[in-house]
Amino acid sequence: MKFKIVKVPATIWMRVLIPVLSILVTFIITSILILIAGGNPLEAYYYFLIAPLSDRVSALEVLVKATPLLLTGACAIFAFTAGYWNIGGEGQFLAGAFAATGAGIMLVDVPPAVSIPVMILVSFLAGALWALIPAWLKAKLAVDEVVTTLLFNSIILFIIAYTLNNFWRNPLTGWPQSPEISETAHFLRLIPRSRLHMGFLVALVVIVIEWFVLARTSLGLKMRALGMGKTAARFAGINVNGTLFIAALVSGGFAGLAGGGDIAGIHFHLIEAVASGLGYSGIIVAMFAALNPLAVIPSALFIGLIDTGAQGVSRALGLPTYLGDTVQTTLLLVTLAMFVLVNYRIKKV
Amino acid sequence: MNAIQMTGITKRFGDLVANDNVDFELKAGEIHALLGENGAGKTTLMRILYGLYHADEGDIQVNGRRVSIVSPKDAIHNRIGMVTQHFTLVSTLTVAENLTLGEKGSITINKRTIEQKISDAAEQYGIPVKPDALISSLSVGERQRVEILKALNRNAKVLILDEPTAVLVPQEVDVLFEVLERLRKSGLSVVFISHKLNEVMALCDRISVLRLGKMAGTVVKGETNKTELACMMVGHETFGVKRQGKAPRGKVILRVENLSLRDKKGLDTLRDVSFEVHTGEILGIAGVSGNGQSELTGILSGTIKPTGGQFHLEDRNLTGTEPLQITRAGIGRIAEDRHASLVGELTVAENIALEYLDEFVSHGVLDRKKIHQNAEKLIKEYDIKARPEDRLRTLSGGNMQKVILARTLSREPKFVLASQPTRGLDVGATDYVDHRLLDQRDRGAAVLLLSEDLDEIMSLSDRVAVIYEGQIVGILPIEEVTREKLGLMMCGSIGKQKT
Amino acid sequence: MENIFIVGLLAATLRVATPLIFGTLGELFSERSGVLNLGIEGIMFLGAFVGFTAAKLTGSLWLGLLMAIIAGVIAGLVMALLTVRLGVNQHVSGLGLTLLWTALSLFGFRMIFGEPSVMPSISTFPTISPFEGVPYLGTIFEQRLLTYIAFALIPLVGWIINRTRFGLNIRAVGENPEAADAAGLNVYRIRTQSQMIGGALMAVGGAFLSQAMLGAMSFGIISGRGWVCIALIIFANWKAIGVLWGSLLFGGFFALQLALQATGIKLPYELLMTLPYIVTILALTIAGRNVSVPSALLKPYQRE
Amino acid sequence: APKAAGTGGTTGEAGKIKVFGAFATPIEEPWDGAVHGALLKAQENGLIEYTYTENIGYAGDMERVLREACEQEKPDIIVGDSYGNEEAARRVAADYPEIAFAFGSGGGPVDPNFSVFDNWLQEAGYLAGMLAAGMSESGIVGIVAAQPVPEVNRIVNAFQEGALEVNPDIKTKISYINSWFDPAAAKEAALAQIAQGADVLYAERYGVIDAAKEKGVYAIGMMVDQYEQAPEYVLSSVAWDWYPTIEYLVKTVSAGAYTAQDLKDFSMFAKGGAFLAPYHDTESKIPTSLKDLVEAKEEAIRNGSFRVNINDTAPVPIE
Ligand SMILES: Nc1ncnc2c1ncn2[C@@H]1O[C@H](COP(=O)(O)OP(=O)(O)OP(=O)(O)O)[C@@H](O)[C@H]1O
Ligand SMILES: Nc1ncnc2c1ncn2[C@@H]1O[C@H](COP(=O)(O)OP(=O)(O)OP(=O)(O)O)[C@@H](O)[C@H]1O
Ligand SMILES: [Mg+2]
Ligand SMILES: [Mg+2]
Repeated sequence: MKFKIVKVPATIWMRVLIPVLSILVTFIITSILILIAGGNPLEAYYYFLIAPLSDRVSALEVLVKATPLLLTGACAIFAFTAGYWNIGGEGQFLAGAFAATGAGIMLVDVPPAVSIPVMILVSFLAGALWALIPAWLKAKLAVDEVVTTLLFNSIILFIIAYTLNNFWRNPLTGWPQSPEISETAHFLRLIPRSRLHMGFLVALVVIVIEWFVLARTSLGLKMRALGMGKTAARFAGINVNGTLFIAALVSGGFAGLAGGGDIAGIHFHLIEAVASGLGYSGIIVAMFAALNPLAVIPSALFIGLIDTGAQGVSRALGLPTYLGDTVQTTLLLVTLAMFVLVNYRIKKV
Repeated sequence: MNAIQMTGITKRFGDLVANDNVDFELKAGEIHALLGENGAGKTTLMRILYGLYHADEGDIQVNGRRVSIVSPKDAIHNRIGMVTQHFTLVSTLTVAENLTLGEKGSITINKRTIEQKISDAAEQYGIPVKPDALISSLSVGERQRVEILKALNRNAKVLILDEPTAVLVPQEVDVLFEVLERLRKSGLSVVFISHKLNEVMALCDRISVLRLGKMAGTVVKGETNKTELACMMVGHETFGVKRQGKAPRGKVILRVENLSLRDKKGLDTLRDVSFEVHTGEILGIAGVSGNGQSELTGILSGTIKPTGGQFHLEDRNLTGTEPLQITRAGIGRIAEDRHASLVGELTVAENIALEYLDEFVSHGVLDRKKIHQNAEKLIKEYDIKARPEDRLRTLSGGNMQKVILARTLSREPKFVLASQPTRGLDVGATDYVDHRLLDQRDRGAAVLLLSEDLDEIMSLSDRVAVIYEGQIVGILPIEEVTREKLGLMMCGSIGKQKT
Repeated sequence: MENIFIVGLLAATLRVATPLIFGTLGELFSERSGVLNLGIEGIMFLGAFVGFTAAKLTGSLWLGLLMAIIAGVIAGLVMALLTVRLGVNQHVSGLGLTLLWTALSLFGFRMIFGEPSVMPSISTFPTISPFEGVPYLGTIFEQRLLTYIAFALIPLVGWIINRTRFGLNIRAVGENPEAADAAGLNVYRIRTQSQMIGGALMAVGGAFLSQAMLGAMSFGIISGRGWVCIALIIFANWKAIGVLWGSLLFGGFFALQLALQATGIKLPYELLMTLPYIVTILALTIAGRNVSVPSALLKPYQRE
Repeated sequence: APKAAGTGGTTGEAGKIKVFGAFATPIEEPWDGAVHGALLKAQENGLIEYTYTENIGYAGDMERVLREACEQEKPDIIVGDSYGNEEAARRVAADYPEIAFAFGSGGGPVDPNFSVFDNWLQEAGYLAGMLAAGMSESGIVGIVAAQPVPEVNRIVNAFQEGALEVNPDIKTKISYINSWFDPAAAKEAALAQIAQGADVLYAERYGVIDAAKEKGVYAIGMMVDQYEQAPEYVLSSVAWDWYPTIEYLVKTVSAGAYTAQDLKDFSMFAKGGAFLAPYHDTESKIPTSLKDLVEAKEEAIRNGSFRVNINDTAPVPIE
């Protein structure tokens, strides 16, 4: 008897079950590691998935964690939809953070009603600006954007290091850390005694706008056409370079917003490590959401949750923090594989 | 014993049953035609035989033995070869490398040796190829020869050809038929998919007709005729376009002056191309593929910028403008490659709206109702077998072409650029397209028809130009045109300039 | 003084280039077969960890290197499982695997070595000096065997890709998997093999750092060198010989920046460090129009 | 002020002081490693009960981790490194006045509960500079550091002053790798200095000693006694011992006498918080006259007759 793998589109039920299945599979895979490290897998999973939601502080922290991910996820989706592989979310995040810090330092004695919109605008523009050169090189000279955006991530990091080491060195500590931004430039807190700030709402608004633009506007249709068939899009009279440019710049702007939001809502000053991979995580968030803007919300919350849980596990069980990272990434990859695997059945031939 | 025996083959794509309990047999040493409308399931059936698709049900016997074919590797192992409609050659590799691909053998590859081997094989089968040429530098006809040689080189006993003549000019078709005849004599069995009944009647021993995924029947050539076949395929009998006299020729719409194009390698692909197209006429451009037709189409479509010369629509100079200006000026374009002018992942309705998007938008927001209604209307009008929200890639070639016609012709353009508009279409669809083009002419539009199909050129055109090596070698009124004359001009043997 | 400066610079360039060459050649196998492997940073880290740990535990550097290679092969296999067999998005799989291999290595390090206050170390691969005693050359070419292997691999990989049947298969599946499939090649298998070879090379690149450069293992050991390889492969236009120029250029700039600092010239060293990146972009801009990216890169192959 | 141990529900069993460590980097990083090491030792000695979270990073997680720790673990003392997370730590401390916070910081203490500490290694650095200059034959000494931050600057400045005292003609080279942890880059920087004539290296970062070992020149370690890395080549190390700090913290907290303060003194020679590590295997290679000179200076520092300058500004190489 022979078996063969056949493709059968998954039922809705299977799709709903993906997260559960993925968690189960991940549990089985990673239990071995937890046991090696001398922990109890069940307990570990409690801290991973449930504990972060079991009290107010942690549950709100999941939202805090998800805030930049929503935006960097939106960044990846906007570019990828138009077939522009922007891997530069990290750098654009940094650009946004950099500019927001500069603006925030200068915005003294300005009422929040003015300074907060300025912060938002400046972050967006800075992110867009940092996306400009790779986009221009792509449009005009057909230079591959994967590599230019990736390289631009490193370049801005060095520029920030230079600025922090020379101009913004913190006068109090002498560390490469910018002076604090002005109080009036701080994002408003949404819930007292928590770090949840209005950046979260900004992110939600951005995502709804993004969904609307991609699904319902002519720009969105042009971008989708471009992403799916460049030659055909050009043939149909779509301005390929112009559309690509808009996609790249707005995408960069979203990542810039994430960076600016983290400065104005969380850090209030700039340090080199402010992005720490949030830009790259956005790509993961976007792919998890299958490039559907609205799906970014659960996707970012989910990654925010396991991100938050990862540190809880290691503290609660005294296991190396890397265990949390390992479980988290395994879960990510297993879930992605599940999306594909639910479409297959084993059949006798 | 049959070389191939397929029994009870069923293949579903989602809800669509592409092959419905199909039986098909191929005798050793015969050339067997597979006929059917666009979307009848011919390609699907053969892809199953070659292991590119897996049948949901049914089984396959080769020389009386039941076999399992789950990949081309298995098919090759069973000495089956296939030349697919879209060639499966690696364009960055040379002919010899492509032919060596998939062979077992020494670890290293010596260019000389394999090239020599390929030359020998080419000679043996009488199929001339240049072993060291890059595939990307070959014409369509040459690529097809490489594909056939590839199959033979792997000792194929059964050769499947999916619409091989759709891309060939008459002379090349003759060459292909000679080759196939010779190969049959040496024992090869051939499955020949085509829409051209003339060809089928000329070449094949038996003919099977698929209709809506089911096998409608198999007949022996001597016992049938074209009318019967057409009836089996589509249910009605008459075909062929009859031009209703000659429409009054009016003023010049399109004026092309000394267009030239030099490609990246510095080769002149177009040289001083000049002609005019008037209202109410169809100017046909005949030529062997690869003589500059694609480039000319590209320039007139706005996707390629010429390096010299210009073209005017009425009095407007459109040289070097973008597709947007071209369409807005009143040029309707039917491109030679439908896959490059439609976005497969978008819906039918979106594809139709794409070219005139600004009309379906208010304040930047899509008017989805209008897009849908427009698609519904055109689907009805142009008899497209699809729903507005279907993804375009799920349509058959004929229906894709109809989408393009609907999108383009519904705008009533002043000038219609039709490049290979019926390539790969079944008789019914070809008829349909041809009639639509004539409608355009009669409506008073100027039509430029580029085609490699001489029958089509001769039956539709008011004047015929011939393009050879990037130059217009002559323009003749239809009354002076004969097949022989055109054939000679297309080979560059005679050149004659006349308007 | 100038001679010393240049000799030191050249020697450093060859050293710095070594892990980049391994990594980029690994990426070359991967990408020529049609898979962008962003897991490179993680695989290099894994290689550094496994190589070091195995060498420490067995006492044999070569055994360590062998284990690193095996780890790299496994990492390549996992990448292939996800991206080749299942067709999961290559960007995400790569980024995810980078995180996974890094975390897993660090986890393993803790499990094996605990939390030492002084990092465990091993003695490194020794340097060899074919021009011993020759002025300048003696110093410049006082390098480790792995450095020589790296440079020797460049023509070898070029030969494999361009002159062997396996290389032809890789090029075919990377350019047109449909055609390769129709020709009877097993696209999945060839891509998987390319991933495995690529993973092995990347792992050796990492192991070079822990086993030859440092004799120690630590969390910052790769520090973005994998991402540099991603840039270099494009700089190299997916050709083995280009890897040579790219890694020498990058290595050269990195070494120059450190050498200039050591001379005491006051320089904005942070900005100097952007130079190799900017030069890479400039080089791409100049070469931009005729890049020969494998046509099927990023596209998972699914039959039917 | 934080209350004494055992008076509330906050303390662990046997009335032991509960300490929570919050580290931005993995504890393999030398600075955090030194603090972590001392805390582990204190736990072994039965002084404290200790839990920690490492690798918190700088992307905004520190505040959450601290708050969660305060809410869930209710420790008596929280220890951590606040560089890059300075404000987060101070904000949380302000919300939990009953917990003693002691953070590595360049800033000052804040009443009632936020104490600061740092590695004040300029004294050991000065001695190391003397040793380096005395051992250099080429007259060129190299320094490879991460970034010019005050903690590093004051050691490097003291190191240079010490070197000048022994050899007024000494030259120095300073290189930064612009990263806290890139051993391969540190090694390359060191090799570049060696290539340009440096024959004694101050290894502010990991990777430098490897270069010294490979090229057969001397190196001086950092943070902990690093002689094991290359017994033949590590002359000594500029070492930090955080144990006195935690000892003092535990004492004041359990006595209910804790106040916010700068714990600087506990990281200096006077209270045994810093020292120049033993010469170990290189002892025999160091001229007695040099050893005497270093020893005399060490004594002078201890008895207060010599004070090492604290100079936080970015050091300029001596040319
Ligand atoms: N991969 C696929 N996915 C979904 N539908 C498909 C696929 N391949 C073919 N079909 C559908 O199956 C039907 C049969 O297609 P097939 O290509 O076999 O037709 P055909 O007879 O070769 O037509 P043509 O004359 O246009 O080449 C069509 O409706 C087509 O749209
Ligand atoms: N469309 C597909 N999507 C996902 N996986 C596939 C697909 N097609 C094939 N596979 C996987 O590949 C396997 C069959 O592929 P193939 O026959 O080409 O390789 P193989 O003979 O199994 O190779 P090997 O012998 O090296 O294992 C299936 O078992 C399945 O796991
Ligand atoms: Mg077909
Ligand atoms: Mg067809």
